[in-house]
Amino acid sequence: MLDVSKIREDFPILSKKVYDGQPLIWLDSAATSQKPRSVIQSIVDYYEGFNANVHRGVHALSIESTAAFEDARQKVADFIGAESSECIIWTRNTTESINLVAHTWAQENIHAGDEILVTALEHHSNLVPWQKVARDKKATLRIIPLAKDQSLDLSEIDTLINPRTKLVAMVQKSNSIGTTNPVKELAAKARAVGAAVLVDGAQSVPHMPVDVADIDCDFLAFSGHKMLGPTGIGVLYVKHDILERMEPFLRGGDMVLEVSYEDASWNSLPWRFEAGTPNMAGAIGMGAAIDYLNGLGMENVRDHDIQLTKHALDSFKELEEELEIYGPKDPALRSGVVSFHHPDVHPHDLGTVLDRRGIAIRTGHHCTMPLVRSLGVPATARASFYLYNTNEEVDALLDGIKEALRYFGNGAGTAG
Amino acid sequence: MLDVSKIREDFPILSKKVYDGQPLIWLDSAATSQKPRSVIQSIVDYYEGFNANVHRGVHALSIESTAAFEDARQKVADFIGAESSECIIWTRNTTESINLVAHTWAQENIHAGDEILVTALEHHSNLVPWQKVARDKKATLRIIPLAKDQSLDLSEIDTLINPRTKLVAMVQKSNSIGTTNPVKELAAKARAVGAAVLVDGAQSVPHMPVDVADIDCDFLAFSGHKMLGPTGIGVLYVKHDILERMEPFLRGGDMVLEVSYEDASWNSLPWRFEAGTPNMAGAIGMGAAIDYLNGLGMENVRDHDIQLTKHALDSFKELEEELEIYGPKDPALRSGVVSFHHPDVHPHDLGTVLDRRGIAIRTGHHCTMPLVRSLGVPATARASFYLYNTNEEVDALLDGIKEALRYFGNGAGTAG
Amino acid sequence: MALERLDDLYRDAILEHRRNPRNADKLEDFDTTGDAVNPFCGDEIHLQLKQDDKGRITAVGLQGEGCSINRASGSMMSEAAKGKTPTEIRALTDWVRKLMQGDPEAESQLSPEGDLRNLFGVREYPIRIKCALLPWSALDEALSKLSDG
Amino acid sequence: MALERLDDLYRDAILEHRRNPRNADKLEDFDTTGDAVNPFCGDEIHLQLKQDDKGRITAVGLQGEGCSINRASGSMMSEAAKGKTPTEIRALTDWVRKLMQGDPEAESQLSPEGDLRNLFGVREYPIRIKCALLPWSALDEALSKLSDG
Ligand SMILES: Cc1ncc(COP(=O)(O)O)c(C=O)c1O
Ligand SMILES: Cc1ncc(COP(=O)(O)O)c(C=O)c1O
Repeated sequence: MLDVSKIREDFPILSKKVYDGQPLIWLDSAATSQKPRSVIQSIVDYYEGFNANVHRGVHALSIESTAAFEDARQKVADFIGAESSECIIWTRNTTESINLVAHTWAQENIHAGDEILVTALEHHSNLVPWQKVARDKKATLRIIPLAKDQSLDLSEIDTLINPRTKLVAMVQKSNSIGTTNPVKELAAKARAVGAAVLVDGAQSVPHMPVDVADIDCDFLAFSGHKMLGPTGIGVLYVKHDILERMEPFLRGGDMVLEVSYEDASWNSLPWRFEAGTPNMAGAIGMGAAIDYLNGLGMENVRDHDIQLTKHALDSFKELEEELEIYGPKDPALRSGVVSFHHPDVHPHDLGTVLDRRGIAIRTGHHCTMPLVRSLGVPATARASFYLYNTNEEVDALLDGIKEALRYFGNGAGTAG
Repeated sequence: MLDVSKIREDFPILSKKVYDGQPLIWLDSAATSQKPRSVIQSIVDYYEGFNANVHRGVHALSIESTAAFEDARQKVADFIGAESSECIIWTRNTTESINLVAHTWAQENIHAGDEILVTALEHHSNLVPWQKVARDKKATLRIIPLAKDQSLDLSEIDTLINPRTKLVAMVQKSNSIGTTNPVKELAAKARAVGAAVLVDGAQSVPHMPVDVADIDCDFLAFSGHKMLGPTGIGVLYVKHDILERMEPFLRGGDMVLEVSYEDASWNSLPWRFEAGTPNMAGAIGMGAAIDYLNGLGMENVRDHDIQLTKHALDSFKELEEELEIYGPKDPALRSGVVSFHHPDVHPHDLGTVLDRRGIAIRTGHHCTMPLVRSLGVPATARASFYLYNTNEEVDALLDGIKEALRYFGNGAGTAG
Repeated sequence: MALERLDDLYRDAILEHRRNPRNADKLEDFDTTGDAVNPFCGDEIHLQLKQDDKGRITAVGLQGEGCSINRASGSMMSEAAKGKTPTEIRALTDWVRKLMQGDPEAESQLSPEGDLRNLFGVREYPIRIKCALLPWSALDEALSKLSDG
Repeated sequence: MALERLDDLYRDAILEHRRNPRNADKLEDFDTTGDAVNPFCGDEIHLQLKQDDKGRITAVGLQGEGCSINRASGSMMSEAAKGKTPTEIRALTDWVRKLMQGDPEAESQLSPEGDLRNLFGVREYPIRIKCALLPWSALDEALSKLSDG
């Protein structure tokens, strides 16, 4: 169990008032999470105390910053159960992590006639890069479809995962509707046909225990900013024996061993994949975020999400007849996110009404345009929860929705 | 003229003591600069006040963060005289900026038999990416050689820049020895044969006025962390009519307009080139850094660099017989950096001795390995200056060198 | 009460247009059409225009999908366009765009255009400006297709 | 005075070995060779070893380029290797590596290895540990090439 009122004190922004005195109710953590004081302070400490370019510096500050930077890498490795910190590559965000795989591993390993399999739940960042790889390589992009409740329809999975499948790239937890996918089971099926497995952990790593050894995936991508960490820092985990054989992506300073005017050789892992000055403050802040999460325990973080989701689904029953809520009904199979649509109130109008009450939700397609289209609505309203949210905030959300319905709701509809 | 003692008060780290009470003397700004309080505070303000994912958010914080983020972009555009903020792409660092050009523009525009021209002064980040493009495209990489004083030898320039030349990629200010190259003149020659021009501004943009319209370059790359800004934020400027025709690089959220499971179309400029959640805090901190620099005036920043360099070159005359100092002697043609070598003291040993006196310099190849090799030494010691450095610090450097010479200098040499 | 401030955005006229959008029927007989989509919101506008022999717009048809702001803006636009020449409409569009961008001169001319003045409140919600302008993009497109355009 | 603390790193023995590196002449007659480079520093080590018929190292040649730590470490190593079998040398190398990594057990065995104990101070300078270990990499390589290796 989390002591949420104590936790909230750690987040300076949560005592902020928006407009004329509305307390901020942050229900947009799936877009980006807020940051505890310890993370913000770690960045200040870095800049005020030991800011220096990492690696090869002979002076005190560079030694200190290198140690802190590599220490943060080790924390990430431990957090996701990686075999070694050599498997952890710092990137800007999940999107860059996935693109790195598309530009390196996929270039060598996807050939004409091969298949890449994704799910119908993917964020654009785990869809659009594979569209390009498929087109360039004359491979086929296939999609695991959805069941009626927007969980994956696995009835045809043994045809979808077949000997032509070279990569299964799948989101572990949908940012759009909260569904949690059985990635471990799907990874086992992928292994059985010799396919590689990429997991988009942008929403799962912040919200539940994730262990790459347990899932047995080859790649795991996630972002610092969604897990209490700074913006501009992301992670790509790659299984060690795959990483060893991967060509570098970006080229330049720090990723090289030896350079002549004609040619270059590569630094050892993981630096081979980190060209140029890295986001030192970002990595160190990410380490502080992991410390904070470890202090709470990821099981507790997940349980809190589930509890809030359950409370939301229960409360929303009141509007059952009018409000469409997407995703499985069982909070154990979907959590952290409640995505919904009301025929009488356009999501944007709802978002604006809630905003004026201090409640921040997201409206739109949540970077899952094909998914939202398949729901048959132009957009959804999405409330997303994290470790600092309370049942009272969920209640305030419901009140706000009801107010918006009173304001707009005359059966005028959103269709023109 | 800069009021340096006032400036120093703005930089919390400069009152730091290293080891047991040595005041920090930061002579490693070419690797990364220190940050004024206003930059650090802008990051804290962001996280404590309006942290939210940018673009398309319907709530107050997202509106505020989007405005601040795009405002910072406009500041960058104005700072370098870009025709529009649409020409400014946020990246992680200079290295990523250059790689972006190598992965997009160069893929479409460099063909077999073409030539890419760089200088012998390039940082690995503006050399290794072109080695790969040249290899992949069966183009030729050519090098503008050095004169005796490590300025560019332009005697053959009209052969080197010829109708086969498709790209001239050159550093404006060498991080390794401080030489400032005549990029405007070289750009004009490139234009005359129809070649595109990329300027590596990693050291020039922080240290002198740079105007893309005046240089008339197509691409300018630089890093926030070397110009008082945060780590993890860099810039690529691209001339508008070239950018319009460039294919996207990284793919995913935010850079798309419309996505189906099969296909995607692209967002407008500049967002088309920014996939995934950007480094919001980094961009906003970069804006604060530019405000700080504008407050001082870039002419004054440059003049201060020149003055310090002059003072260093004058003082070092004392060791003239033994100490080899690289680069042109005229501080107007080279500034901000003094790179040197003493036959009796290995740069690492010197670096360690200075470090114990609180003086941070860099030793090694400074990511210009081919250049340092061509100097005939295994490594150099490099002191680099910025707007917070003083003549007294340069004097302390000289004292430190003399102490190291007393300690090691018995003609034992560094060669085995 | 937060909703009170909302009334600046959602003025009665906006809510009324949203409930009873004008000129919503599709024209079967038209001289030009325009469409606009905003994939970010899922908003769509489809517009038909009919001219008389002097070029004046005599009939407008407007269908689509979108939020109140989008729909009210479109409905008000459809009323305002009627009886105007393309040149007059362009001037009007120009004024609406400037109004949204917070141009003080455009603001000082708030009176003339009937219900349209109610869009004024949208300026405070930058993210919603696009919603308000989408119908006007469709109108631009329709006019640009006219031979005298 | 800052230089006093430096003496922990640059002990007299280190400075002395740096000035007078042992076994610096290149062996013309050798059984195996090893090389190591650290391009980051521009450091290089070239090593030759000669064995007797029992496998003991009887002669060492060591040349290269590098900082004091690198050179002193190599010089001390060349002395320590002489008279030892490959197995004994491997144990010694192992001990030096552990010492650099701050292994407390290795520290408790500081006494036995003559001048080598003076490398102890390098541990406080993480960036210089690589310098100290470079000659030992060359030694590793040389031993690995021996048939009884
Ligand atoms: C001239 C020059 N180019 C490129 C770079 C690479 O910059 P970054 O490491 O920020 O990518 C640097 C900095 O080291 C530099 O000095
Ligand atoms: C499931 C999922 N994948 C990928 C991303 C992309 O993350 P980022 O924007 O940090 O690159 C997100 C976040 O928007 C996400 O929720």
